[in-house]
Amino acid sequence: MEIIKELIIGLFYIIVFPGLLFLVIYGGLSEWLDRKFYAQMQNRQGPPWYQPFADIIKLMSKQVIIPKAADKKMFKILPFIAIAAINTSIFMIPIFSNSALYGFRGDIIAVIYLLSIPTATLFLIGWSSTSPYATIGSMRVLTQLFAYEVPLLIAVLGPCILAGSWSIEDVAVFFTNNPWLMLVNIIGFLVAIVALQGKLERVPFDIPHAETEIVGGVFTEYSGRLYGFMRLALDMEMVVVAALINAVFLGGSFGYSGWIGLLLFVIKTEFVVFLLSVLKAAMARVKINQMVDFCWKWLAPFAILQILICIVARFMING
Amino acid sequence: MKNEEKIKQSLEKQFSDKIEVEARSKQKLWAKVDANISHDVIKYMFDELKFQYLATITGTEEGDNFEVLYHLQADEHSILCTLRAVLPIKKPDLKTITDIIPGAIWYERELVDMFGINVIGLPKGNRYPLPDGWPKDVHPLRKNLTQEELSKYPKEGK
Amino acid sequence: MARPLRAWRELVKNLFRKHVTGQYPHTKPVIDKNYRAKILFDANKCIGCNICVRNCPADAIKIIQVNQDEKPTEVDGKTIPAKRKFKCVIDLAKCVYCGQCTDGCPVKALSSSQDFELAHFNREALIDEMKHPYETESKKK
Amino acid sequence: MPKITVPLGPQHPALKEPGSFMLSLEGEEIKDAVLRLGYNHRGVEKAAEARNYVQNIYLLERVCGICSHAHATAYVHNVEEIAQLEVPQRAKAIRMIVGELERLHSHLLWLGVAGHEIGFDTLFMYSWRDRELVLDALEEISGNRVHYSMNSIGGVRRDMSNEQIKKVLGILKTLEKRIKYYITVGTEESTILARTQGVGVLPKDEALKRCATGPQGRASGVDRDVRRDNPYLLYDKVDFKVITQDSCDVFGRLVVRALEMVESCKILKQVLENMPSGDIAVKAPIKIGPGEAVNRYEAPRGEDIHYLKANGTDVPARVKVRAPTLANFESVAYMLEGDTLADAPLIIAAIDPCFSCTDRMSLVQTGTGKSGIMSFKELRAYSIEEYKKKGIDFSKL
Repeated sequence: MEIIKELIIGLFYIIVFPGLLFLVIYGGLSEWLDRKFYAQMQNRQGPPWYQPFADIIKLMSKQVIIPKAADKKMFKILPFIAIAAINTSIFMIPIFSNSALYGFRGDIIAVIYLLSIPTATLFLIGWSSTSPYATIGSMRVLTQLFAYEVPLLIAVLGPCILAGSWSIEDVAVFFTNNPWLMLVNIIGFLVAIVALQGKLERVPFDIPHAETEIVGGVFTEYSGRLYGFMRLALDMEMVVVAALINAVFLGGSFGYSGWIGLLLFVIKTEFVVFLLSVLKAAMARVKINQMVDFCWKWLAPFAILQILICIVARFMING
Repeated sequence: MKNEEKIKQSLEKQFSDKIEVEARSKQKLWAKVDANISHDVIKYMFDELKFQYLATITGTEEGDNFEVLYHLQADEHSILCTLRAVLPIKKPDLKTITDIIPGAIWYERELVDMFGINVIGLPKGNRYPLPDGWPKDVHPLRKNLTQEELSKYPKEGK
Repeated sequence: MARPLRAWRELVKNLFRKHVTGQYPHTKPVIDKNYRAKILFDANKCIGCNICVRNCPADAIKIIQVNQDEKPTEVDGKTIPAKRKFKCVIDLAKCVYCGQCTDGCPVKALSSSQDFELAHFNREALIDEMKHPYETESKKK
Repeated sequence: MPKITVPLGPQHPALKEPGSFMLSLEGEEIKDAVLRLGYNHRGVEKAAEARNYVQNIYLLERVCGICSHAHATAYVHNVEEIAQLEVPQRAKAIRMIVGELERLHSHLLWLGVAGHEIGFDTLFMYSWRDRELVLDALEEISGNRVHYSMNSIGGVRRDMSNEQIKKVLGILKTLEKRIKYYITVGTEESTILARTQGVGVLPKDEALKRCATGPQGRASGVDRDVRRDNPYLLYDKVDFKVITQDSCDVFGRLVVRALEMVESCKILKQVLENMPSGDIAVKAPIKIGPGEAVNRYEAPRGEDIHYLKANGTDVPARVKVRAPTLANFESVAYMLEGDTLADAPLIIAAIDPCFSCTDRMSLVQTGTGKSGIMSFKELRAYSIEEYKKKGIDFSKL
């Protein structure tokens, strides 16, 4: 009986909360808010709240076309690998309270690497569909990965050094106890927001699927259900990274739990989404060489500067 | 009309009775030559008379002749000179002017496709504007090409 | 001077402005009274001069006489042939709505309206037949 | 690195119209570009030989959706020259107003498209929103948003009332503010600068050799504008500058177009404030000619040249149309080579291409001699047969 009970609880975690269902619903709503902000900033009306769900439902009912030259198994399985990786990473991030479901020492590294898996699947998707547009798209995915991943990782390390722990929970608890120290991380926060724009492949770094250059990029050959899952994965990824930023830079739930924790979580993650959409609306897409230049010449030095500041601050706290 | 007269005189001096030049209105000059010297005339105009710009090439049919109209312009006094080259339909040979002005290439391809004028020395490339499968001996802007005429040709690819 | 995020002020302002787009079938656009759309025909005015047919760039308009069978009337011993009556058929799929027919009409029997919602699933429904009252009357008889 | 050939067109999200560019890539760099045009050939020139002079105004207007007034006016100028008609001053002023409004709407459209090509959708939405003001003005003046049909042989079809003049002046005031905003954003936003500066370079001597016209040529320092050089309508009576740039790149083209909009506003104000009074049209004969005429018109995209030959009947003997895009195409292949794939859509968009103008179909099928409208079923059967020749069978779908 115990085993069955544990199994049901485990399945509940994976499928309902904080797993799949929560991510799908909150991801859809976040996508809607992002689109609504974007539309409003462009003086447009924007979609109704159910639009992302309607899109997904429509795509689920459409025919799936797999190109003859593509690797069929890879082509079919990759979207699910991306979803599984994102779903796993949410278990280590605290959501409504300051404790995560399966937090352990060093989970921040695990989360960063789990979040690289969707990017790697994007590369494989492009490569296995063999169309010229998708091939160029996947080349761009990899190039871009090497550009934004390092600044992002260094930026996230800053708060960890300050808190003196490699666990996301501990970082969140540290900032709950010392909220003023969040201001030390302001540079790191901005670096992380810009790098995330690359991770989530949005303007100005939506180079891997720049529609005016390479049609759909890596997604060119995808259609129907499989494309729907891939879009879902990107929405879920946005929620997970927003939650990560919330926990690492914005002090988690400030020790609250329950409804207030929920409210704080929603406000803070949507604030991150809002910042992301302002960046998306205010810039033009850059070229891949300019993107790499920018990440290494500007983002990475600033991230290192942040680490220096954090180390100095750490000594001052302890001293 | 001073500039127009100047160009007119220098053209008549160079090519004497082989060319007819007429200044019909302000800033517009009309000249008529035989097709075998049209290349030389254009070369002279570009080299000596400071003409720089080819607006377009128009092909027309006049009786038993094709008339190819080069619309040329000199930036200095912006006079549009229309040079008319006359060539017989039976032997429609014309020398390309892409060696003088490379921008003429699309207009000359149009002459080839639409009139069937044999442009000698035209660089190789795609057809313009007709599709690749279009019959080689059908030229849409010829006056004798009517709907009935066109229906005689077999369907593409058969 | 290159500056990043040059457009942000306008973006933030727009967050608090009313959007300019509308949802078309629910909110109708404002059509100017000068707009040229569907052509209207006044059968009582038409004299059958066919200027509109000759000048139509799209070959969309037809003027057809409807009273060939009408008998001439006799007044004071003289036979007066019946006044010729016409109907107008416009193929809305061919019409380019240039309004040349309304301009050229010497008796102003044709005019432009502002009815622009003319799309249809059925090609036959696009043939707009504007009958002369005589036709409907003679059918009733 | 192996070469990849990437097709840009005939169907591609960056090109809303059909034209094919086969790009050979080495990594991201374009090594070679092969152009193929003619997908949109509609035989307008042949069709014009079967229609009378009045019908041809509307046919030639439909050569292009954006510079419709340019083509119609150039054609009407030719007919008027042959028939020796004296067009009233007021008609000339109204033609000019519509022409300059058209230039404003075309340049705003281009700005939006360029913004979209570089992924700056906000600029696209803003400039198209403001373009709507121009379109509303045009709708009120002429009765349509794009195919104005303002011209008749010997004048214009509609007069402008004083209220309309006032309204257009009001719209110009708003537009001037907006254009200023676009100039600041376009010349200062760092991502736009990064995408446009040094991209698609066309040096002056190449531009001259390849006969570039319009903003494309003027951005390479070719100082050529028909409005100033061969003034038509009332352009010799208004004061305006011809904008040129020496940067020879896409950025230069952006600046030329943006500043040209300011000049257009200036011209419009001068004309609207000093509208000549009088008739708007003179009566035109049905039969024209014989004679021939060639006329040019500075369309928003460059110089538009029309040739007309009349033979004394009510149909023309030959109509030749050369739209500005065709003149600018020869330089595209030159500009593409050496740039990156990411730049290709922008370089192509920077000449403001209009393929339908370029390839000016009455459908004639060889073999059957049938002409007219193809039904969906016929078109489908035709396509299936075409693909069978290429070895692909779609008949089971």
